[in-house]
Amino acid sequence: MKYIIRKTASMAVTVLIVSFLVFLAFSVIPGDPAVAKLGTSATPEKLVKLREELGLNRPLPVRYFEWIKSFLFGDMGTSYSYGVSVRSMLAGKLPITFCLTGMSFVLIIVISIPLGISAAKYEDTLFSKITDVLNQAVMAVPAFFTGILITYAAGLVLHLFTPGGYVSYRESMGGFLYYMLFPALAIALPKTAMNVRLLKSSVLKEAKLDYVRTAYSRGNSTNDVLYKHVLKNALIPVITFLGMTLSDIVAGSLIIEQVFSIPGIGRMLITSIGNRDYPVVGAIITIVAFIVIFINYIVDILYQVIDPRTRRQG
Amino acid sequence: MKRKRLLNHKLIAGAVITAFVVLVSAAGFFYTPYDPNMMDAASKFAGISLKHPLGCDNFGRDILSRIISGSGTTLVIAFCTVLIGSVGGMLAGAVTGYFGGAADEIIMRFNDAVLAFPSILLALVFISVIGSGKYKVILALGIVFIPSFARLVRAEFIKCRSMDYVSSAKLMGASDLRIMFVHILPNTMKVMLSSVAIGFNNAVLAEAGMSFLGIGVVPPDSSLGRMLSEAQAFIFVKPSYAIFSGAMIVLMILGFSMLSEGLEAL
Amino acid sequence: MLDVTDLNIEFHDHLTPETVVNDFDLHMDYGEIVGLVGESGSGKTMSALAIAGLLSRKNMKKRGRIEFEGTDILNCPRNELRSLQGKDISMVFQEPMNSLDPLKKIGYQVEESLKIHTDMSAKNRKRLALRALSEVELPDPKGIYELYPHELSGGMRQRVMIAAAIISKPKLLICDEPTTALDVTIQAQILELLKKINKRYNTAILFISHDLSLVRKLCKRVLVMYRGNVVESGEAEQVFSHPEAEYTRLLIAAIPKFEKLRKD
Amino acid sequence: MEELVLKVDKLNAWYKTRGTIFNRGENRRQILHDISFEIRRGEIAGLVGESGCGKSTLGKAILSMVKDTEGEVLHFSENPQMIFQDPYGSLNPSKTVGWILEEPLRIRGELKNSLRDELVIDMLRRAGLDESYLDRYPSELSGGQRQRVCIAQALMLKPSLIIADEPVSALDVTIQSQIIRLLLELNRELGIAFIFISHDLKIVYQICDRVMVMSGGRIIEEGSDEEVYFHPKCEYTKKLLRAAGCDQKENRN
Repeated sequence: MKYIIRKTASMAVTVLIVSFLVFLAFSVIPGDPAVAKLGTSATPEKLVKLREELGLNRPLPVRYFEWIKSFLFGDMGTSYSYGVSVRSMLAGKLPITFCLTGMSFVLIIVISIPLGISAAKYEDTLFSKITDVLNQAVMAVPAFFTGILITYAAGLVLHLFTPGGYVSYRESMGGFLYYMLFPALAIALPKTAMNVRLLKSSVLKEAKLDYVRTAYSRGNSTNDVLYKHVLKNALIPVITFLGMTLSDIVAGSLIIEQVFSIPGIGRMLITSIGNRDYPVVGAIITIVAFIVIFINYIVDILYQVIDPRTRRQG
Repeated sequence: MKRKRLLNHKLIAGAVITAFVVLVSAAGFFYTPYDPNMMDAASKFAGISLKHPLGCDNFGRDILSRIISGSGTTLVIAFCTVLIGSVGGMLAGAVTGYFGGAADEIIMRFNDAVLAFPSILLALVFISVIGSGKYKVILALGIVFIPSFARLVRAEFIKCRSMDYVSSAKLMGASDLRIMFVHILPNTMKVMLSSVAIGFNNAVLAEAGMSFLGIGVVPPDSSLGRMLSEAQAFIFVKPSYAIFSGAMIVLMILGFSMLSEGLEAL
Repeated sequence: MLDVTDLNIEFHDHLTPETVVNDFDLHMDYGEIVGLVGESGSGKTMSALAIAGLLSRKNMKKRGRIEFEGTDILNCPRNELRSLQGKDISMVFQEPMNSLDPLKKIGYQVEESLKIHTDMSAKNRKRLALRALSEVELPDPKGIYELYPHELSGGMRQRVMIAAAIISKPKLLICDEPTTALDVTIQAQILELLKKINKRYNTAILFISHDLSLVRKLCKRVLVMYRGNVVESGEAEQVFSHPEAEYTRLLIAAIPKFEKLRKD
Repeated sequence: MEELVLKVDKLNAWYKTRGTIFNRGENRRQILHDISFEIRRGEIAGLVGESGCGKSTLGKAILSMVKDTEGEVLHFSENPQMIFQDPYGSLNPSKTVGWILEEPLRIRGELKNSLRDELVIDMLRRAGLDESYLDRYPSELSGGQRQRVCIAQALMLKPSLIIADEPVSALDVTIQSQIIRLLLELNRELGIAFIFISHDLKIVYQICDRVMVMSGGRIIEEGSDEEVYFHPKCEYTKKLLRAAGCDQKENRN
């Protein structure tokens, strides 16, 4: 319990630091939004008036707390380019990106864990050697190139889907999920390869430790030793990796959306960077940041559930 | 006593691939078969031929020449990025790891916060504030790479600072600076070397990703990521363009990652 | 009970095969305590692992016979071997820090062999586990039952290991340097404990150590190994007072003596 | 009476157990309690006790390698040195033996190059090695050879006091006695005083003039070797002696 409280406090501190940095980056560094808004029609009087209207004349910390408060209540400001609220712009796009991220995460786990375990179990066999080589190769292919290759192979050659033919989930849930399967696969493949390798080496490393010999000496079968003792220990580094991966996937999906023309927050981010639409960029970055921090928090808690050694000292 | 092997097959394969990639791109600074930006309407989408070994793109530019010069740009960016990241990270990690204390805690908390993010996303934040272009990409990625190196060097320093040889150097009256840079630093080099290789890997990946999104290098510079995004538009007519430029990225990453693993296994 | 004849073990992971155990013979009766002495690399641990049926099957060639109550441990099928391990033959290892699964509660690890070999109810298993824990003189067995290995000291962990090894009342207990990693006073306590267990259950103990003086305290019979060969065997007192092999003499001479060095 | 080289008066030491931002300072654990003793020139004092009793911490605290201490440590000699238990960690793996031995002189900026070499070779020989070791790296040496290099390095600054923290417990039995003999030789020839920290009561008896027994961060018994080994006052000392096979009856005859 103490551990959870401490981790929660630490998460809160990180949230504060990160959001302050984002606030600094997008509200202060790019220059005066009043100047940007008025453009050529700016006169000193108009600027002062607008600044007062926008609350820009107040001290920085006050502005930060105002900003974070309204952000947490869902008011993320107004887009420079479109003049509509950032919230309404994001509303329809977040679920799409979440769905993509979630799908690829599930794919990674479903493919890599059984594969990693069998690669370790059948070490020194042809199967294990083939997985080794495949892993090394697949790992080296960046997700966006995997995406292009999938577009080409599955879309243009095999006609399994129409590249660029995004199906909205409002139109057809099944069609949407089927279309999303391909970009999710593109994101998942390199990470899956990495995880298979990690799990394999982790299992093999654990299998050399003394407690495994103890387990055998009590009459456990090979499978019992693997599933009752080794696996849980071997999963500890895998959880760390999956936590890091999850935040990588979020970033990966921003790029993959571009490859498969999916109208998620990734494409919006790129467009907004191009337009220098700082409220939108800031909002997206902050949301992604909060998600990443939250994932790390969950990973920390998971550790504590799995590994009793972290409970005492933390 | 177990004798460690001096070479392993991963190290050799990684070194060969990396050497090939580096040589090809270095040669590109002096000679490419064609001017990589020379357009030639007559050879638009030309196929593979003796004249154009990898064919031509939508503007009739020679793909081989573009790949060679694009790899050069990508590698230069990766090199500078890793240089900034490793030197900055080394200094920060050495100081925080050796001295510890409150400054260390603050810097590392900040570091952890930054490290939790995918590097490409952070670089995007920078780029969106300072604008894109070759040098700005280097700056953005370089800064973004500092924390990971810092964490690594810090961990090594923490490991070393409690070693008995450091205690005995202190007993003899060696200064902190001397202990940090003469006694401890050489012992972190092995770890540094393999993480520099993996740093190249990440830098290539990040640069390619950013340029692919069109917020990395800007024309007339061309990099592999940028070419891949151009090629994606013509994947219907000319898949080989995308495949060749992508393959070059894959080759680079493969080389650096195998090199890193090979070094680690030494 | 146990009859080992002409045991040979060769490693095959290098280009030239390496013999680690050469013509090892051992006979043990019920309730006997036998010591196996040698320095690191003498093959004593390898022989013990072979007797416990724990040698991995890769890169290794084994010849000879290890007969335990009529079962040939070297060549019997895996299931038959498993039905002995943890039931009739138990083992205690050197490193109490690493020999327990860090993620499982002490209770689970102590009663694991009951779980594998009997269809006892959970309640009965727990009862026996608590009894075994108090038998190895651990304070507060109920509390320890719920703890994890990292919450115990080295000596306590070694006691837990012993409790887990004796819970199914094995006929043979193999102890591989069980006290090397522990402080002297704890060492003495563990030796006492092993003696008690031997008396109470008539458990035969194969005690492996590099420390001749420890072996002398515990064992009636002793085997001295050097580079894979048994160079001397016999009654412990006899070996100690009239060593025949040159190597045994060296070993005895290397025991630090309780006398002044500076007056020589 | 020989002159003092070290006087420790009411030394207390604490380790910080990991605190949080909220309760800093609360979590400090006392390792040493009111330790007082003196070391005279040329004497070998044994410091015995079981693991965790604070004997290593005491050795470090004497050389101000422990941060949180109270009490007085007075050195009456220059450059007291330390020899550590693990010969693998006490030599910088990226430097040659020659470099390691010269380093103390470089730090002091004391000697010219030619004299430096001479001194290095001299100390190396004293430690039982020769100049062929100068260009070797620690990884090429055995545990015993490393410990000899450590001893040579400690000798470079001509100390009058060396604290040896379990210097032989990581070595093979046969090597152990060689190193012990070397220490004894240095004590006799150079008059160096030693604090010999060990858990092995027999080895301590072999070389020490005086013995201090530690338990729970306190020195619970102190006296000449004869007093402590044959007329122990504390129950704990008796128990230790018994466990180590040093009880009187068995070994006196």
